[in-house]
Amino acid sequence: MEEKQGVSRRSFLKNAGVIGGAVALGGITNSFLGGSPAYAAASSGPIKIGVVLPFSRAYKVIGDRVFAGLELALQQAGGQFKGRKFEIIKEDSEIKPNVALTKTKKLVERDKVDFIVGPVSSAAAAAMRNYIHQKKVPMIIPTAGNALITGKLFSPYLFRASISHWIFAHPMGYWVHDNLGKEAYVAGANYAAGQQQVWAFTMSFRGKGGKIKGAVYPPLNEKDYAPYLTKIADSGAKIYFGWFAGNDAVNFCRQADQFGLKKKMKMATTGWFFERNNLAAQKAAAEGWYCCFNWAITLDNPVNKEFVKQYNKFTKNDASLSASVSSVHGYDAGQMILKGLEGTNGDTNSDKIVKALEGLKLDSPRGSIELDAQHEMIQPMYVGKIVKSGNAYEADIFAELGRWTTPLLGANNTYSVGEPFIVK
Amino acid sequence: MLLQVNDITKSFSQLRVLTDLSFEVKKGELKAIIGPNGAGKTTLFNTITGRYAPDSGTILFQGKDVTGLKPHNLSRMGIARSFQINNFFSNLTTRENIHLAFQSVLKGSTSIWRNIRKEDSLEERSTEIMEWIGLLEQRDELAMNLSYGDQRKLEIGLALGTNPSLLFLDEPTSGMSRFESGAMIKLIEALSERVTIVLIEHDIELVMKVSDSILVINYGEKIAEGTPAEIEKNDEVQRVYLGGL
Amino acid sequence: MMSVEDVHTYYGPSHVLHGIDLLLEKGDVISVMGRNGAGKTTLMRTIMGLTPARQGTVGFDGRDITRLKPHDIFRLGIRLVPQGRNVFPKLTVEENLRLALVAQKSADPRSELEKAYDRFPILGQRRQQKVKGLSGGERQMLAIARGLLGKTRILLMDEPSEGLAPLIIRELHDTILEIKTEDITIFLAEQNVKMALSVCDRHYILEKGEIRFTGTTEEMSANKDIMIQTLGVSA
Amino acid sequence: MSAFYRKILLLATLLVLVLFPFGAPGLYSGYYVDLFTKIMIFGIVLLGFDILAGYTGLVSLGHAMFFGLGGYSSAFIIIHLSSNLFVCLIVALLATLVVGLVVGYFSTQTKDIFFVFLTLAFAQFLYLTAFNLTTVTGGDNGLSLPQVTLGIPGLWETLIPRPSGFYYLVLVFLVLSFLYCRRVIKSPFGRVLVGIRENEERVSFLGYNVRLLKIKAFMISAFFAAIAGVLFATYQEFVSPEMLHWSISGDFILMSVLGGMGTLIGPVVGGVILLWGGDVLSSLTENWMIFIGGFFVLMIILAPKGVVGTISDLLNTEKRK
Amino acid sequence: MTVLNGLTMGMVLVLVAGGLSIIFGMLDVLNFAHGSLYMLGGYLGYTLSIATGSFWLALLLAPVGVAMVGFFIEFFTLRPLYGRPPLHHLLLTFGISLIAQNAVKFIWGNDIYSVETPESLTGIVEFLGIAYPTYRLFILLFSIGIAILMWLLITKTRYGIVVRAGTEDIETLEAHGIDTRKVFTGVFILGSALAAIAGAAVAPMRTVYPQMGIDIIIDAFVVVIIGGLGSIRGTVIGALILGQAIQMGAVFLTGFADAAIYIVMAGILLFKPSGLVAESN
Repeated sequence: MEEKQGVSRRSFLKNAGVIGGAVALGGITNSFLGGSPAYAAASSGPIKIGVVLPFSRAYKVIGDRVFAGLELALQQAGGQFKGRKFEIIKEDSEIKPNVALTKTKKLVERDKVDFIVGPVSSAAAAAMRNYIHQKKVPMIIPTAGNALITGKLFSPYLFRASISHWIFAHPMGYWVHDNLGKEAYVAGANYAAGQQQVWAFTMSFRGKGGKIKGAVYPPLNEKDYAPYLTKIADSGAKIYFGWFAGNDAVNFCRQADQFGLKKKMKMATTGWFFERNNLAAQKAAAEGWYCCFNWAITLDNPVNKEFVKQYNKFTKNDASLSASVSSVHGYDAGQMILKGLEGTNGDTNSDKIVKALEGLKLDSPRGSIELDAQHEMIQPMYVGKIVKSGNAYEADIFAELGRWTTPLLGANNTYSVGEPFIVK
Repeated sequence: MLLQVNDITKSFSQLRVLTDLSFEVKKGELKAIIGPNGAGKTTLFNTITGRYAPDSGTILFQGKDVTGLKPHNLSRMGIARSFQINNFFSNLTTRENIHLAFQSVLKGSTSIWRNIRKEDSLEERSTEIMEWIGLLEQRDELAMNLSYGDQRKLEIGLALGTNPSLLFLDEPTSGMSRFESGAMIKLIEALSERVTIVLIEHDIELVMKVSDSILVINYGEKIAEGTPAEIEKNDEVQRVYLGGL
Repeated sequence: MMSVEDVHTYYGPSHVLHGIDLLLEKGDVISVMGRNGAGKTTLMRTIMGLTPARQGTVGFDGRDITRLKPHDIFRLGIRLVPQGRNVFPKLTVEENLRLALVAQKSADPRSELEKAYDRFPILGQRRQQKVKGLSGGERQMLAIARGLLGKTRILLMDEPSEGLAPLIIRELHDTILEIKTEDITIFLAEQNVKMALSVCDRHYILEKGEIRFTGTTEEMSANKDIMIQTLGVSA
Repeated sequence: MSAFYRKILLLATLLVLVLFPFGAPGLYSGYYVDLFTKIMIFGIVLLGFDILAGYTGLVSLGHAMFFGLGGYSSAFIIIHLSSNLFVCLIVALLATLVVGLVVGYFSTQTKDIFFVFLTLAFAQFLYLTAFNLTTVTGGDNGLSLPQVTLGIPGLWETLIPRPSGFYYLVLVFLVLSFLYCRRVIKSPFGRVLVGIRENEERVSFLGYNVRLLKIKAFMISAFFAAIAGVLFATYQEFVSPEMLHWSISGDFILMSVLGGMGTLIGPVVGGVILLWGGDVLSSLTENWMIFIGGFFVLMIILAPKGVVGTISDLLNTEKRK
Repeated sequence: MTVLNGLTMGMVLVLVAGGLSIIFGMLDVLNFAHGSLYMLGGYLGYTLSIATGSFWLALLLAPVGVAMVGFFIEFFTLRPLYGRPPLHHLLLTFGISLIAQNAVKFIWGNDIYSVETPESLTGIVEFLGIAYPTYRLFILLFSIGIAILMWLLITKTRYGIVVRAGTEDIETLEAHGIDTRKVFTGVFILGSALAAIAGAAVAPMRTVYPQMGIDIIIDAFVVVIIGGLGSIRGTVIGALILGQAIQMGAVFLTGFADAAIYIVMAGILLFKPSGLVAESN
């Protein structure tokens, strides 16, 4: 509707003969009407992919790896689709939601990108969501795990190539209950991600009759977990489940080891806690933890073996880009772009792309994965234990937990995932 | 009685600067306070004009107890002071300095809605003050660029700006040349026609000439009080003031 | 020994000293008198290098020291006993004294300290006390003792008698007379006319940054007018 | 620079700003309209901030508190009550009145660096509240908002078209803010503020209640930050604790110093330089922060009065020659 | 146990904030880059412990390296700025911290590093019915040791006298033969080394990552502010209070633990507007 109106207004102006200002005025009326500048698919010229990832500050480690994975996928396709080259435009989101949004606007309006790949932070994804929805640009999210992205914040133009916190933690609740014990102490970094992990775990763990003995939510970027570790150790629980990311994960893991927690209880967590660059720093402190993974370098399937080989070749074994789950998510994002284009036969019209991606099946290094109706990845989940392998520590995957996705939870698709889980 | 100071005492940590000091100032008189360096004159001023609160004792102004009131309250009641060390707004012009002072007694002195440039009475009165103290020609000069003598005048101009009924002047001639001092004395004499003045001054000659009564203090205690003639005869004063040995 | 020639000193834009000329010979005990704000302290600070002259020269032993840093001037043997007994209140008496020995590597700290305590026994008694608790007179003694540690050649004293009780001023007076016998040149800034006249041999009167008068004690005493005019006293 | 030329320059700037959206997307991408909207919103905060930091000399490291307060108040209003911009503004100003009075009252007890850190403490407290009260504020994931409307609630309302509609809305606010701030600094009140900056004690001896005036200045600048916060949140259709973080307060100070404190226009210029420059640089190189850091270091050493302060100094000395 | 935790955190803060406080007291400079120096200490400690194979050697050498960096910062950027308003110093050092943080990424990349706990200090010690990680106990004792060393340096040596005098009156110091510029440089170097010692010593307990400087600097500033600027005694008191506050916050303010330091700071400044050990002049 809006689009049509814009077009008719434009032609009216042209008829009136105001040719000089027509281009400019056309633009302004169009934007005045709030309509999207029609995403008329250019059928020639490069296919533009805008990347909004953190290339500075803390999450650079993730941003770089996602980017490497994405580049690898596109390079494997020869860097082009049916003669149209891929052009990647990088923007730094700095983990600041409003910066991510501004950069997205820049990519969409100035660079006229056909796809957006990004961001890492869930907050940034939430900030970008409305704009992406209005502008109708397909956006493939290679990390942000906020369960709401494919729930309350759903937009047909948003796709999650990665995984939600829910999928990570929920199956783990069942497994821990069945295999480790019935009484657990839980912990999570005090922000949405940590809270969602704990919440998803608790739902299944309790659902099976497990008992939560207590919970702590240390602040984000905590330097010293001593007070919390003391509390956990003194609780008498035999199982610990908790989740942190980045430095927090390394700090917590090492300090827990220093406080001898591993000797007192069984430790469980999920994927990003043991992202491989974290593991490189956690080292022996990580040994013996149980973890729910959607991918590990040791995962035994042919796609993964080939991926790891190609990836290492592509990055020339650069340690700062070492293969990690983020690389896989980036790689799959790239694969999704290719599949989408295949589906439309090279047409970059966003609605066509969305249609082409729906129900997509992909042979990913993590196994075979599939998009559900909410644009969430249905994916196989695994349980592994951290063991020493050579000089490094890796996950030893010993069980598969089946295929999972994020359910729609609660009435009206709104659930208070954010609520810090306080044990009564 | 315009001002009554009763038994005020003030100490800083262990150092007692004022001890049970009492005196009165009559309306219309010019009272001088003299004493050697470090006698406590400036502390006395600071205590009366609200910079410090006295440890004990009371201060009555026009019969009202004003002990421990803040400087801005005292200023609004009509007490103003100048400082021994220049204490004005160095980065503002002479005119702006005076404006700031006079503005405080205007209605809407801190209004956001008026335009300062359109306040006629402000300009008028400020011009009058600047003329009085002889700084009209230097009105657009930054205060910090004025000559020392002019700065001393500005110091007094600021105090005058608030339309006080009681004016404390802390060594208005300090550091001035003989010639400049002379002009300052004339200014003070003229001022004393209109307003009650309490003056700290080193220059005994000057003090003898202009004051109606003199209070002499040393080590924070009153050692003499009386008319200039009385004080001149007082041996104790002579000894103390000229530096004993 | 020390010459000050046509010195002009400014604080920011304000011109404080207007062409001062002075001459100090070895062993001289000289006063500079003047009212508050006349420029006495500025003169002291200019010699010490704390507020360097913008124009003119300060010479010492034939050497131009106008632009030297204060710590270099100190090393030449010029010592300032600052106005207001500027000692460090949170340091002990002994620490205040040792401070002046830090830069004098040649001096033997222990014997220097002993000498100071001999001269001012009260400081010896209070050596471990924080200066905060000292009386005004004691602080003045400390400041002077500090100025005399090591190799002192010229002692600049800025209004030492200010705010002191008469009895203490008498002590101070005696102390200065004692120093006078030790071959140390003294340059004393004072408002206390009696004090200045009784300890110094020659005097300068400073008014508004200019030297108004110079002469010996006799000449000074003979010229009461100038004292009344510039110092506001009738001694 | 004479007042006449200054006026011409200001009008010319205004004219450019008014015409700016017409150039997009013909001459340049519509993205710049967006960027300038954002910069102008910061400009509104910076104008108010200059009254406090530049004119009164009270440097607050907690100003993001009011920026975020404006943002969150409008988020709550839009989500729960009304999507009308004016309702948002009124509620945000009321909230700022309450918070500003409390914070202003206590902060003005202290001076200098203690003021800096006390305001920081208050702001961080608010930040952590927004961050940790996940159920209400969405925590670090923030809150997405529906579009804001303009008009009379209940009678007639319209969505604000983007980006140009919002651009002009913000421009109007910016111009009004500028005019008001200029009025403030030229008013008797403004003069006393300068007096407080120059010599707080003497001001109190002249009969002014310094504490009260400081609180007043604090409130005024808080109101501007809150208004900007409302505009920012409704424009981005998103609020997150980031808006309240001390680094945003730090940015305000950096922009002000860089542009020139106490010149009203200077901080805004500083905002343009940092936001625009940062945007350009961050697209060029991943290590853009090194350049920003180097720029600060050089500016502080060589031109401590900021861009506008230094330029006007240069022009003045030029004139004297 | 909780008290012990708070004590360790407090003593670590003494190490970090001690240098900041001395630098402020003497130079009147609020050094935002102090966090960066702490970070550099951590990184250098990491690299050196790998290169030399000895944590102890690294702990000794890292401060030396950072002291050199401190020298360059003081000599080339701070010197021209003495006497300027504190805000200028704050912004200058903020700029330096941006540069430092990025420079670190050039050299060490963005990864997180962990420094191995020296063999002799791994494990847990038990005493008085408390089981406490050995390394933490070491850190506690080590910081107390360094603090005592600092205290001795400040109170017993002539350099200490100079530094303490400098916090009171620079000019009089200069007039007593002390080249205060050199002293300034020396103090800045010392402060930098202290920050680096903290960074290197804490590295095996916490990790080494690019944000570690930014993460610590606000805490350090809070310590210095609530202690009363420039007072070393105040810094120690402030750090110990803050250590306990963080511990208490973690225990009692569930989900709001990080607000503890701000509550404490605001509370103290409301009653003591110039910090706990305020200078009374």
